[in-house]
Amino acid sequence: MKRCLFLTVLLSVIFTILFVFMAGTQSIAASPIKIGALFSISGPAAFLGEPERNTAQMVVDEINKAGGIKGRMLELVVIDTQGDPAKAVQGANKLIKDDKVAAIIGPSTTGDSMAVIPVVEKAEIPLISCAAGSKITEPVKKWVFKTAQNDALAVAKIYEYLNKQKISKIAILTVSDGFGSSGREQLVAHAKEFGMDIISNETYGPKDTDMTAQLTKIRAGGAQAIICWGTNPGPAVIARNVKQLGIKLPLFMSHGVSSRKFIELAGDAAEGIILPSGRVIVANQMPNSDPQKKALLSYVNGYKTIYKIEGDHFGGHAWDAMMLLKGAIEKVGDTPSAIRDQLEKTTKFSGIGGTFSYAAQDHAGLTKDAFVLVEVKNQNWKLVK
Amino acid sequence: MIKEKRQILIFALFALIILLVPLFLKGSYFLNVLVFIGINTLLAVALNLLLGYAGQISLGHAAFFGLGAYVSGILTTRFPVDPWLALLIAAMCAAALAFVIGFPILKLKGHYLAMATLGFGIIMYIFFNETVDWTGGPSGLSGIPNLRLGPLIFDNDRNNYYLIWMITLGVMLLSINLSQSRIGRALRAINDSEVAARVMGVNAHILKVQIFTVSAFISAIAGSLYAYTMTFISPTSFGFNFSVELLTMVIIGGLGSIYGSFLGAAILTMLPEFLRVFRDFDIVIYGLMLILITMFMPTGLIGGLETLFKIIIGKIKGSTARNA
Amino acid sequence: MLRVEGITQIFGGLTALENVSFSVAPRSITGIIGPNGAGKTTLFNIVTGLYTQTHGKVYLGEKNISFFEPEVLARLGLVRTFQNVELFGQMSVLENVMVGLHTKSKSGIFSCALKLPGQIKEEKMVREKARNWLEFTGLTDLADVAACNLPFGKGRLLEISRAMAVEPQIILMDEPAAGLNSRETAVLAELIRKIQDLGMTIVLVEHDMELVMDVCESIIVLNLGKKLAHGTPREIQENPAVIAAYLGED
Amino acid sequence: MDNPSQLVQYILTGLSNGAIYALIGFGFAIIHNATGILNFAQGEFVMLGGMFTIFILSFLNLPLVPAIVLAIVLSTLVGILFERLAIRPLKNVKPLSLVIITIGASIFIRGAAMLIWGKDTHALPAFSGNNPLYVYGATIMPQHLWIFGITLLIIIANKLFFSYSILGKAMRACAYNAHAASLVGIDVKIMVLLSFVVSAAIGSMAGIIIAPLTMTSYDVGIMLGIKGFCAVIIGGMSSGLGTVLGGLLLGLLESLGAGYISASYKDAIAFIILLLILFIRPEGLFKQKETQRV
Repeated sequence: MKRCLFLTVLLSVIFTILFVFMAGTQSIAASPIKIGALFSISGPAAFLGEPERNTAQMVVDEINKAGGIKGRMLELVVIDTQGDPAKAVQGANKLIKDDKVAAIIGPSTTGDSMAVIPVVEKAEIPLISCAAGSKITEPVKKWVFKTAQNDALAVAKIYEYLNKQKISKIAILTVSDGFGSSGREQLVAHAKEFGMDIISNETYGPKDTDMTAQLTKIRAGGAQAIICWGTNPGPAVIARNVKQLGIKLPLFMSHGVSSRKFIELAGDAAEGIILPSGRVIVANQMPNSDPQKKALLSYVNGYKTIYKIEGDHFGGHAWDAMMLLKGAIEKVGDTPSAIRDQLEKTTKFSGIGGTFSYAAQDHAGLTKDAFVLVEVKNQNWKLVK
Repeated sequence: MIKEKRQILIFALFALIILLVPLFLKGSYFLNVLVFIGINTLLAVALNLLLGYAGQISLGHAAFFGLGAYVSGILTTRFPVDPWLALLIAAMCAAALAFVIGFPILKLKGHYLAMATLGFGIIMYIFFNETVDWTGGPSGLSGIPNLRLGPLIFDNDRNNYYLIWMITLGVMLLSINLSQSRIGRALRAINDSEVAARVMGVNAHILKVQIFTVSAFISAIAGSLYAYTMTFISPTSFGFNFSVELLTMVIIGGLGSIYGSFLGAAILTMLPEFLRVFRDFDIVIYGLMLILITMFMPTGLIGGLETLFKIIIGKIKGSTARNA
Repeated sequence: MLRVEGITQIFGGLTALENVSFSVAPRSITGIIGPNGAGKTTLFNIVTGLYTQTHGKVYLGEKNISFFEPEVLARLGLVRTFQNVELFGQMSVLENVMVGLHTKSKSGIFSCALKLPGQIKEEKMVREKARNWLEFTGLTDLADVAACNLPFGKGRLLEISRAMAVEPQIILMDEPAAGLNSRETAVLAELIRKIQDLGMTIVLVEHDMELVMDVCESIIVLNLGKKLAHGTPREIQENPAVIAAYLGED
Repeated sequence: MDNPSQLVQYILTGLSNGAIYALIGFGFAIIHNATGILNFAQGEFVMLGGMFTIFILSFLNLPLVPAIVLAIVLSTLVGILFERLAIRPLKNVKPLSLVIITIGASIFIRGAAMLIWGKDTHALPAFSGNNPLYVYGATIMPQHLWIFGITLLIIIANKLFFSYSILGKAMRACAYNAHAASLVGIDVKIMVLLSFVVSAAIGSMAGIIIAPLTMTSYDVGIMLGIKGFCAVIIGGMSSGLGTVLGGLLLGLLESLGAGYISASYKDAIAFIILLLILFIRPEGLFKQKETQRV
């Protein structure tokens, strides 16, 4: 008897929860302009998805507070892809068919983006990816744009600097996930062009907690500089391991760690590390003549007021995507094809990631000037001139 | 005999509903969700054969799913192999691998089996991740073709729905048949008491290896279908987390129940939708569901519903009897 | 029929059985008795292939079955029941017996899944035979009950019917009367004789002396891992060493 | 290109990581030896230790030592809750259900930690500075010495506890035969609870002392837990020297594998060895073979 009652209660609780949530997701009003967002808010790539979601929401709220676009409010429908391509595809389908969004921003990772591309191409909905992988827009897909800088641009920035320092023998140490493997591909692909000789090519796992073995091997290899490609916390561990081993070689990181968090994690070991980064972390060190400065300061200050932490350039990708969309919708309204055509006509849009100029043959829209080199000095970022 | 007829009736009804659903969902994104539910049901049924029937745990089943997806993906993108043939080769590869590692692995019991399968899953994941020249590594493998059958191309939700659900329904039917047969009884006997089953002449070890192999075969088919549906695959979909998700599907739905596997797959596939309101909570809810259902509803939601149904029927009968 | 030669079993440093030899005549009923810890169940576990003995050989007829696995022994016609009743709890009584018929059928995993005609025919045969065995032990009315819901005494009977379904030459019963009331024990004694009439050999480990003396034709006494005596019930009852062992124990 | 100091560095790295694995492995062994349960949530205690400490340091502004003590107490409390709420009420104690429940608990604890503390990685300050020590041209951090020291301390404490104290002997008796233990008047339930307490305490302590080196976040528990498990399997489920040897061996294999074979496959190497040991010597490398009573 008691068991029966218990079963009834438990079952009914479970099913009510499920149905209430299902009902809760059904949208009622249709008048606002809907923008879809696919971000990996949880899972291994949460470090990308979370600031992106926060930023996109912030931008939408700002726009709505200012009266929307031509009097119409924006509504952001966010879906968490968890970094799983299947969930990204499901999410994209829902956004397109159920929410009938005018455009989609995201996904956060290259993998999710590649999975979603066939869906948006078929449905003819513009997508502005926030992931870095160059294959997202190479070759150009009609409906797909991106705001994150190609890894190749960051690589070029480091290699140029090394050329200036007359360093040509390098060791690379990359993380074995999507971010690291894309960086590794680009580092290897562009080495010849800059006369770089990759002496050691090592990897580490995203959950590894000690990289002294790889670094010891690198030290024995005789490289003149180490380039590490990864996202927190791995590079912080590497910075500390380098210091522990007493390796005196210059250490370069990727833009994957260009946030205050890295300095916090690596502590003293971060001193002297150089990395390519979007301008966002050195916004107030930029000269006033810099066309991006206005956007950068507005983003940085806005983010800090709302979320109490500093915005990073990952969030910046979402800011750029939202602003590009806003610009397009203001001009041509909310039909997907009109938005797409307008996006392609974007020129000299100064955002967080750089100054965008899309064209029929270029849906990435940035040059290597999108990156600046920064160095960690006194626990702070310092622009390398 | 009556029981058997009722089972056929239930299955026919289930199949009919599944086949009619698309008519009511024209142009809805929900059809797409149902495609994924189909793939996950296939996987959950495969795992259920091992876990629910034979009582052998696997924390590495995502590896077979991934192997299916990658073999199909690699054969169709890097070699001019027909997708259907690739699907068959993929399933065979997974079955062969399962057969080979099944012999030593299924000698282990309980916790040790769980850890060994987990280790196997992680090893396979590392290989998917690191053999970049073949699998494309962490950035994934794109450009996988769709399946086609004569003029029919499986590149939209409706076609994929019918393709995947036809296969899933077929596997469900075969699994139900199996449970009512000599082999199914022997497997359930192993689950209840391996020693007694062996004394009755059941070669428990061989039978476990066989069902492990079959389970891997079906999982790899699911993996191939997934690759052809998505046209893009990357290792993140085949890691430890997905193995646990599969386990959760089977347990929530009901160990040993084929319809339970469907229910579990459906709930877990749609859970992120339900939880839109409470973002980030899904991982906590997975954990809680696993604990609560194992503790209080060992036969899963299907079992719980069945018991409840029986009790209610009993009550109604009881009260009418009293009234008469 | 069954011959055991020089069985020794050592667990860690403990000698559970030491050089035990005996043989069992075809179509006989043999009882193995002895105080707790005498090594009776260990002996059963060795004969049925669950333990691997340290030394010694076991023969079934002329065949050396010393290191055979239990599933092979079942096919050769040697089965057992368990002291703590090892039923397949989640399955019905009928299905339990059908598992006993596993060796009598041969459909593979594919013909089972596809329900090929041969398998359907076989399934029908298995079901029929299983019903016959239930009738033999008087469990027909309980055919569709889940085994875990059976009362203990009926569980014992089910275990015996399941073992009978294997159609063995020899059946080893581990304390079949433990936990049974006197009426149930009488039914059991009757059943054991009926099994013998079918032409099977029976070996039982038992504490219930009344039952042993009643049904057994020959009795083996174990004490502290050694064979103490082997003879007819009368001989055993009069054997001074046996009396000493039991009295010393009590 | 090879030189001796390189090898020394691999060995040092291997040993210091190995000590971490061993420390985590102890937690598995203690619960397993008292209850027969393999606690898949063990890694989460490691995570909780580190996260609690960081949380206490930054929100309550306590000094390091009281913060550590409080963190261990809090993690132990989680261990107690886990045992009382999810293990003790269990009637159907099949190994399969236990595997699933501990997996469920691990997911739940991890999820809760994520909701409470967010997804960020945090670093704990090192106990005795960040200046490396030099050994034959190779280096080691002072924090590693803490790890070695505490591992040693725990082996000794374990040995004393299980061999000489009444409580320890009672716990061993429960592991050997719970029914018999209850007949001689041992409260089996208390012993099971106690094993969770000890194991959670050791796990969280491991999490705290490694946090300055490895950093910590809500999801560090999975991989560390699995590595700890490998250590304890190689060591044959002992809560003493076997597991330490197992952990050190695993650490060495990993760092030598990364150094001389391939860093990408170092985890694969570790797991292949785990599988081989499970297949060939499931009783562990450092344990005498025993015949089990059925």
